[in-house]
Amino acid sequence: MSRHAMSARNAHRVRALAITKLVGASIFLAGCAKDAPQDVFQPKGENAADINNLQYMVFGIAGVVGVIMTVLFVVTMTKFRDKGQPIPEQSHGKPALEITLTIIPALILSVVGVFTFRGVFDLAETKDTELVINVTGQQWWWEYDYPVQGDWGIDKPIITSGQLVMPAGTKVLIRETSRDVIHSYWIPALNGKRDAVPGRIHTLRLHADNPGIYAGQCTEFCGLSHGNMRMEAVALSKEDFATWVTNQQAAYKEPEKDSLAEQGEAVFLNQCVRCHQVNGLKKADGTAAIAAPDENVYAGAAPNLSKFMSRNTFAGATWDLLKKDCRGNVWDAKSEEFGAKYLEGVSADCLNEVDLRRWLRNAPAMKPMYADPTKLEPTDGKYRGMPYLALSESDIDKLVAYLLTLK
Amino acid sequence: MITTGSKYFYGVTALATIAMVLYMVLVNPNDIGAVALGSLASAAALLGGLTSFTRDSTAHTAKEAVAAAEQPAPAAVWPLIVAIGIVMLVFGIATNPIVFVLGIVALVAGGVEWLVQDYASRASSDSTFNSQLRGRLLHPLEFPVAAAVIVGIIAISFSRIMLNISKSAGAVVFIIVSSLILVVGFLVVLKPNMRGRAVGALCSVGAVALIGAGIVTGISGERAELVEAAEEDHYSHMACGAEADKYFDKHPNNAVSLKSATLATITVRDGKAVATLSGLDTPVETVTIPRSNNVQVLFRNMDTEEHRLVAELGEKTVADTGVKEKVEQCTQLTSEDQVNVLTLNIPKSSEAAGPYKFIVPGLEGQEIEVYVP
Amino acid sequence: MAIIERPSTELEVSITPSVVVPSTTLGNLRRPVQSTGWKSWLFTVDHKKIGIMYGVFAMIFFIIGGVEALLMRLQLAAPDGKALSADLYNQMFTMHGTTMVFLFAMPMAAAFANYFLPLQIGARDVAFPRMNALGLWFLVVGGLVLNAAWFLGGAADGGWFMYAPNSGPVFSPSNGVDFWTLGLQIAGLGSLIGSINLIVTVLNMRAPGMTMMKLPVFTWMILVVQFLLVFSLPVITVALVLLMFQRSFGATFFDVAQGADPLLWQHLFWIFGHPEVYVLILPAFGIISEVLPTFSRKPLFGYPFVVFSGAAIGFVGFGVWAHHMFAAGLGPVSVAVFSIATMAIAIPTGVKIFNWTLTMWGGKIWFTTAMKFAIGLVVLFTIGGLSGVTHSVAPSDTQQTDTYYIVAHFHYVLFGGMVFGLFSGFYYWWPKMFGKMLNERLGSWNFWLMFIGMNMTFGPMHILGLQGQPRRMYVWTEARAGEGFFNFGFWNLISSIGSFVLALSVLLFLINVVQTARKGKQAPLDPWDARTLEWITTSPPKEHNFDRIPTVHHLDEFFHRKYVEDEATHTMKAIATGEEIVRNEEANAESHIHLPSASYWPLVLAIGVGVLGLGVLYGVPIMVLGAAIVLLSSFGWVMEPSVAEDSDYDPPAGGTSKELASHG
Amino acid sequence: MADTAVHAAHDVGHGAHVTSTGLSNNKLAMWLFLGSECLLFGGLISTYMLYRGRVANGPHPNQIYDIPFTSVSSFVLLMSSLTMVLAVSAAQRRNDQQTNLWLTVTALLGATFVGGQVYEFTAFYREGLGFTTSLFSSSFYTLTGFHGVHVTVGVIMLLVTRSIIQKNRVTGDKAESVEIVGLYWHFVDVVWIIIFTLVYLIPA
Repeated sequence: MSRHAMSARNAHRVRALAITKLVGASIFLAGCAKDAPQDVFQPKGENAADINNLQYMVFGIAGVVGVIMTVLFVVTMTKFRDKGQPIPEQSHGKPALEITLTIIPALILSVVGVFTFRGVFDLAETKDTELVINVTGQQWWWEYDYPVQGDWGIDKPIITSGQLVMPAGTKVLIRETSRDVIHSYWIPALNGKRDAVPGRIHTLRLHADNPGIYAGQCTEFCGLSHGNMRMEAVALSKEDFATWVTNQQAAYKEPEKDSLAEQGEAVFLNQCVRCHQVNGLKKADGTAAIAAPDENVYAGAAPNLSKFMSRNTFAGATWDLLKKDCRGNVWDAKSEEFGAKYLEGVSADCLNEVDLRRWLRNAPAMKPMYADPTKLEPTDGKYRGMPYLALSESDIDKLVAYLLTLK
Repeated sequence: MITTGSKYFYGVTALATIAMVLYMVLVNPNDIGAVALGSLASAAALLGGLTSFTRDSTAHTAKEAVAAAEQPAPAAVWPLIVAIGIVMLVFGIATNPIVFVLGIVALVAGGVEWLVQDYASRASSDSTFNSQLRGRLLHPLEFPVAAAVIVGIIAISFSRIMLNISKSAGAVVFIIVSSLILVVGFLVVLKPNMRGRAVGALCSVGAVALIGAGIVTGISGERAELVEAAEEDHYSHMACGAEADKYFDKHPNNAVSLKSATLATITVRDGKAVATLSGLDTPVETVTIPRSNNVQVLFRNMDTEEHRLVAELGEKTVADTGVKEKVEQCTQLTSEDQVNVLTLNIPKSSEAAGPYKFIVPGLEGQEIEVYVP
Repeated sequence: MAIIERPSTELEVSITPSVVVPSTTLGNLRRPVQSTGWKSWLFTVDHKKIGIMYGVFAMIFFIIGGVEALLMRLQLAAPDGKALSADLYNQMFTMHGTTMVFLFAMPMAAAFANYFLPLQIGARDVAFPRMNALGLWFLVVGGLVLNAAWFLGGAADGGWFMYAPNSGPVFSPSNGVDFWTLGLQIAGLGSLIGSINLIVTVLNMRAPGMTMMKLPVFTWMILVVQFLLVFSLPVITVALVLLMFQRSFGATFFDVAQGADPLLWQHLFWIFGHPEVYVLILPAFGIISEVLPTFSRKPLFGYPFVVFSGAAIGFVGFGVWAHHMFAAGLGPVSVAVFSIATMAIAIPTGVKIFNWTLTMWGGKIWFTTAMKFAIGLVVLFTIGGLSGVTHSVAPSDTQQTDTYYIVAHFHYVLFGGMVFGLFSGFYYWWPKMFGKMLNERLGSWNFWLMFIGMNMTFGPMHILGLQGQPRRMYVWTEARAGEGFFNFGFWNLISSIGSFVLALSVLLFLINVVQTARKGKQAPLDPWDARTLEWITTSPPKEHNFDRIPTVHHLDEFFHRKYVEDEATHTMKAIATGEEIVRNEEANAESHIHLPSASYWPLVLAIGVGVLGLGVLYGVPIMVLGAAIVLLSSFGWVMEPSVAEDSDYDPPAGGTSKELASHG
Repeated sequence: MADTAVHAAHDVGHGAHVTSTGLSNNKLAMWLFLGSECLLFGGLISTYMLYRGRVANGPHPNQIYDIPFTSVSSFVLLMSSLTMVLAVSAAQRRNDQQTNLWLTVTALLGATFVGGQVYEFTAFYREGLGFTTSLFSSSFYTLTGFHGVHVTVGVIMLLVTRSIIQKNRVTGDKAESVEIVGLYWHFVDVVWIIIFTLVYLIPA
C-alpha cells in the first residue's frame, strides 16, 4: 500500500473521530499530565497515534455511556424510593424495550468493532519496513542487535543493550525474542506492548516522529527483578543515526599507556571478560578476548560492553550512567538539539559514579538477582544476573577509569 | 478412651518420649539412639491408639464376652503370613530391597487382617454378625487392593511375555490370549452345567500358566532387538552424514507448526540459495542470529535435486585428545518442494573466528554468512 | 435408620424421634451419628452445615488474602518501598490472586449455592450429600496445601497465572509452585465434584411445579456457573498436570530448549481462566437478582432476558480467552476475532445492568444494607464493565494490559461486583441462616466504608495505569513517576490509604457478626417481605428444610402466596403474612422424612488425596500411604448405605439407647 | 460412589427414583463427569498434537510405533466393551451369576490391555524414548498414560463391583450400578479409539 493512501486513510479516520476525541479528552484528563514518561495518551509516533485515536474513541463512548447510566441510577433511586406508595404491579418486563436495549449496545459496539478491526491490521503491517532490529529479552535486561543492513551503513552487526537507538521518521521493525522467560517490550509513546516469548519471534513496529528519548518498562512478569527491567528508545535524526552507526562500528581504542584505565583493562580481562564481551579487546598474549557468558550465565548472554559509555544507562536501564543534571540535559533537550547531546555520550564529569561503583561493589545487593553461589543447584551452577565479585576499591577505581574509555 | 490394654502402650509412649528428650539433651540430638527411641515412642503411640480404638479387641458386655470366648477360634492364615513377612524382611535387608519391601507389605497386610479378624471374631456371640463386621471393616480395603494386585500380576506377567517374544509373534499371542478369555466366557454361559469346580480349575490353570510364563520369560530376558536398542541407542537422529537418514522426518512441515518462531528462510531455486529474514522480504547476504537463543531456520528446496542445509559453526576442541573438530548442524536431505527446519542455538559469538556459514552442499561457492554478535 | 417419625397433627409439640434399640454394636467403628458437637459438623452431609463451613473457610481465606493485599499496598505506598523484599512481594501477589479466586470467591459462592440452592428449589438436600461434603473437604485440603508452602520454603512466586516458562523448575526453584499445582488440583477436584452435584440437584430435585423458567435467578446463575466449572476445570487440570510433571518428573512440556511453545500454557490457562471470571461474577449477579426485586417490591424486569443473558455469557465466555493474550503475539487474525468476540460478550452483560435498573424503576425501594450493597454492585460493575469495553479494543488493550489500569478494571468487576454481591447476600440471608438480624446501623457503616474504600483503592489505579505504571513491580520509582496532578506518588498513597479503609469495613462486618451472634435480635420469619421458596420455612431451616415440599405455581412463589393483584389498580394487596404461610406448612407436615446419615468417608478421602499429593513431593512411600487411604475411603463409601443402620447407634445402657436416632 | 437420592433412601433396590427429569441422579452425574473428562482428554490430545513432531534427538513416532500390536490391543478393548454390554444386560435381567462372569471377563480383557501398554512403554523406553527425552515423548506418555490409568481404575471398579455383588453389598440399584460402571468403561473405550486414530494412525 502506498504511503499516500495510508495517510489519506489516517486523515479520514482522524476526522471521523474528532468529536469523540474531544469528549474523551475532556473526560480522561489523565492523558494530559506533564512529565509522565510512560503516559499512554501521549503518542510520539504514527503507530502509537493510531492506537491513541482508538483509545479516544472508546474512552469517549465509555464516558458518555457512563454519564447516562449515572443519571439513570440517580433518578431511579431518588424517584422510586419507598415513600409509602403501594406495592406496584408485578410486571415481568417489556420485551420490546428489552430488545431495543440489546440492539443499541450491539450497534455501538459494532461501530467500535469496525474501527478495531482496521486498527489491528494496520498495526500488524510489516511490509514497508525500513530498518530491522533484533530485540532479545533476558532476566532482567534487553539486548539489541542490528543485522547487517547496507542502506544504513551497518556493515557488520552492532550490538548494544539498555537503549534502543533508532532513526526518527523511520518505520523500524523490531523482532523480539527472549532467552529465558517471557518478557514484554513496551514503549508507550511509540506503540503498544508485545511479548518477547522464548522460542518465538514476534514483530512490532516502532515509529518516532521526532528525535527524543522515550521510556518503557518490561510488562510481563519475568521473575525476581521484573520491577527493575526497563528500557529506553532513543530516536535520532537520520544523520545523527548514521554518526551513531559509524561510532558503534569504530575499532576498539586501547587505553593510554600507563594510565589507570590501562590497569582497569587488566582487571576487566581478569574478571569481567568471562561474561562481558568488548569487541576488539585483546588478551595479554595478543589474541582476542572472547567472553563465554554461556558458561557462567544461565540464559547464555551478558550485556556486550563495547561502546558502553555511548549509552546513558546500565543494569537493565534501571540506573543512569549520567548524573542527574546531565541526564536532565539529554531528556529535556529540544528535538533539534537532542541528537548532538545524546551522541556526546558519558563524559568523566557527567558519570554517575555513585551508582556505578555501588553496582561494581555488589550488584545483587542493588538489584535482586539469583546470584547467590550457594543456591545455583537448579541452574547447574550458572548465575541469573550479575554475581558479587568481591572487587577491591582500587580495582573498582581502575575499572571505572577503563569503562570511561569505552565510547 | 483409655482401655486397660492401651494403658500399657501409652505408658511406653510416655517413657520412650521422655527417654528420647533426655537422650537428645544429654547425649546427642542427631544420634541413631534418639531416632530409635523416637520410633519406639511413635510405634507405641500407634499401637495404643489402635487398642483404644478397638477397645482392646474386647466385647462390650460381660455376657457377650463369655459367649464370644466360648466360640472356637476360626482357622486363620494370617499368623503364617506375618511370619513369612518377617522372614522376607530380614532376608531382604541382607539381599534385595524389593524383597524387603515385599516383606513389609506382607507384614502390614497380615497384621491388619489378623487384628481385625481377631477383633471381629470376639465382638459378639453371633458368628454371622461377626463375619459381617469383619467384612464391613475390611472389604473396602480388600476388594480394591485385591483387584489392583490382579491387574498388576496380569499386566506384569503379560508384558514380560510380550517383551520376550518377537514383535510379530507378540500381536498373535495377544490375539490368542484375549480370544481365550472371551471364549471361556462364552463357554461358561453357553454350558450352564459346566459350573463350579470346572470353571475354577480352568481359571486356576490359566492363572498358573500366565504367571509361570511370566516368570520364565522374565528370567530369560527381553528379545534381542530390545537389548540391542537399549545398548546402542540406534534410534537417535544422525548428524550430517553423507546419506539420507533411514529414519528421517517424513513430515517436517508438522514440526514447523510455529511459523512465528522462524528467524530466516533459505530457499534453493534454480541452483541458487537465497536467504530472507522474516519481517523483511528482500533477500539478504548475511543472517544475524542472537547468541544463546533457540532459533529456527527454514530450508525450502525448489530444485528437482535433493539438498540439505548445513550450518558450519566453527571448531571445537575435543576435551580429551585436543583434536579440533568441526561443529556442524544440518537438516535432512530435502526433496523438491519440501520444507525442512534447522533449529540452532549458538552459544559462542562469531567475533573470534569470523562469521559462521550456511552452505548447501552441491551448490558450490555459495555461502551465506552468519553473524552471532 | 434415622427416620423422623412424627404425628402429622400435633404440631406445637416438638417431634419425638423413635428410639433405636440396637442388638449389636460396632463400638468405635460405628458411623458418626452425633447430632451435636464438633463431630456433627466434621462428618455432616447436611447441605446447610456444609454451606456454613464453606462460608467460614472462605472468610478465613478472605482475611488472609486481604492481609496479603495490605502488605502489597504498604510496599507500594511510597517509591522504592522497603516493606517487602522482591521475592516476598512476588509471593504476595501470587498468593493474593490465587487465594482470592480459588479459596475465597469460589468457596463463598459455593457457600451460598450449597445453602440456598436446595431451599430455593424446594428440595430436602442436594442429590449427593456425601459428595457435597467431599467437595468441601477437598477445598479445605487444597487450601491448606497451597498455604503450607509459606512454611516449607516459600510460597508460589509466578503470579496466579503462573506463565510458563517462568514457573519451571529453574526459574522458580522453591517448592512454592509445586504446592500451588497440587493445591489447585485438589481444590479443583472439589469444585468439579460440587458442580456435578449441584447440576444434578437443580435438574432432578426441583419441587413439583417448579419448571426451569420458574427457577429463581440465583439458582439459574449458579447452574450456569456449575456448567462452566464442569467444562473449564479439566482444562486447567491438564495445564497443572503438565506443569507438575515438568517440575517433579522432568517432563519437557514448557522447556523451550526442546522446542516447546510457552503459549500452550497461556491457552490452556485462559481457556479455563476466562470462564472462571464468570464463575466468580455470576453468583453475585444471582444474589442481587434476588435482592433487587425483593427490596423494589417488583419482580425482576425481563426474567427470561436475565436468564438467557446469563447463559449467553457462560457460552460466549468459552470463546474469548485470547483477549488475555492480545500482547502475546497471536497474529492479527486471532486478535481481531477475539477482539470482536469480546465486544459481543459486553452485550448480555449490558442487558443485565439495564434489567436491574429497570427492576428498580417504578418500584418501592427499601434501602436496607443488602439493597445498598446490591446497588453498589450495579454502579461499580458498570464502571468496571465500561473499562472492560476499553480493552476489548485490542490495540488500545496493548497499551493498557499488564498495567494498573487492568488491576483497576478487574477489581471494579470482582471487588465492586463480586464482593459487593456476596456482602449483599450476607445481609439479606443472615436472618434466614442464623435466625438473627445483622445490625443494620453497623451494616450501613460497613457499606459506606467499603464503597469509599473500594473507590479510593482502585479508582486511582485507573490513573496510575494510564500513566504507565505496570503491574507486578515490587517497587516503583520517582524516575518514571511524573510530576503533574497525575503523578504516581500521590495516587499510590491514596490507593494504599483506601486499602486500609477497605480493611476497616471488613473488620466492621466481623464485629457485626460477633455482636449479632452474642446479642443479636431474633429475626422474624419474613423480615424482608421476600419472594422465593427459601423463606417458606423456619429460620434457620430445620434439618429437613421443609415440613411439606411446596408445590410451585409462580415465579416468586412465596410472594404470590402473600399478595394478590387488585384488579382495579393493579397494585398488590396482602392476603397472608409470611408467618402464617410457614405455620400452615408446619400444620400440613409430611409424616415420613428420610435424610441421609453422616459419614466419615468424605473427610478421610480428602485427607487421603492430600497425602497422595504430598507424596508427589516427598516420595513414593507417602504416595502409597495416600493411595491406600483413598482406596479404603472411596470403596468404604461405595459399600456404605446412605442411611445409618441400627448398629451404628450406641448400645443400650439400662434398657434404652443413650443416643436417639434423631437428626433434627 | 453415588448416594441414593434423599427421597428414595428407603427404596433401595427398587430403583424407584422420582426425579424432575426422569433420569436417575447417578446416571446424570456420570454423564456430567464424562463430559468433563472429554475436555480433560481434549486438553491432553491437543498437547500431543502440538508436540508430536518435536522429537529433539530421540526417536520419531514413525520409527517406534508398532501398529499391528496397537491394532490388536485396540481390538481387545473393543471386545471388552462388548462383554461390558453383556454384563449390563445380564444385570438388567437380574442374573447375578452372568453379570459377575461378564464383569470378570471385561476386567480380564482390560487387564491384558494394561499389560500390553506396560509392554509398549517398556519397549519404547528400551528404544530410546524416555519420558524426558523430547516433547513428543513427554506428551505421548502423558496422554496414553492417563488413558492407561483410566483403564486401570476401570478394571478395579469392575472387579470391586463384581465382589460387592457377590457379597451382596450393593447399596443402590444393582443393575444401575453395573450400568454406570459400564458407561465409564465405554467412555474409556471410545477415548482409546480417538487416541488410536489420532496418535497412531495419522502419521506424524
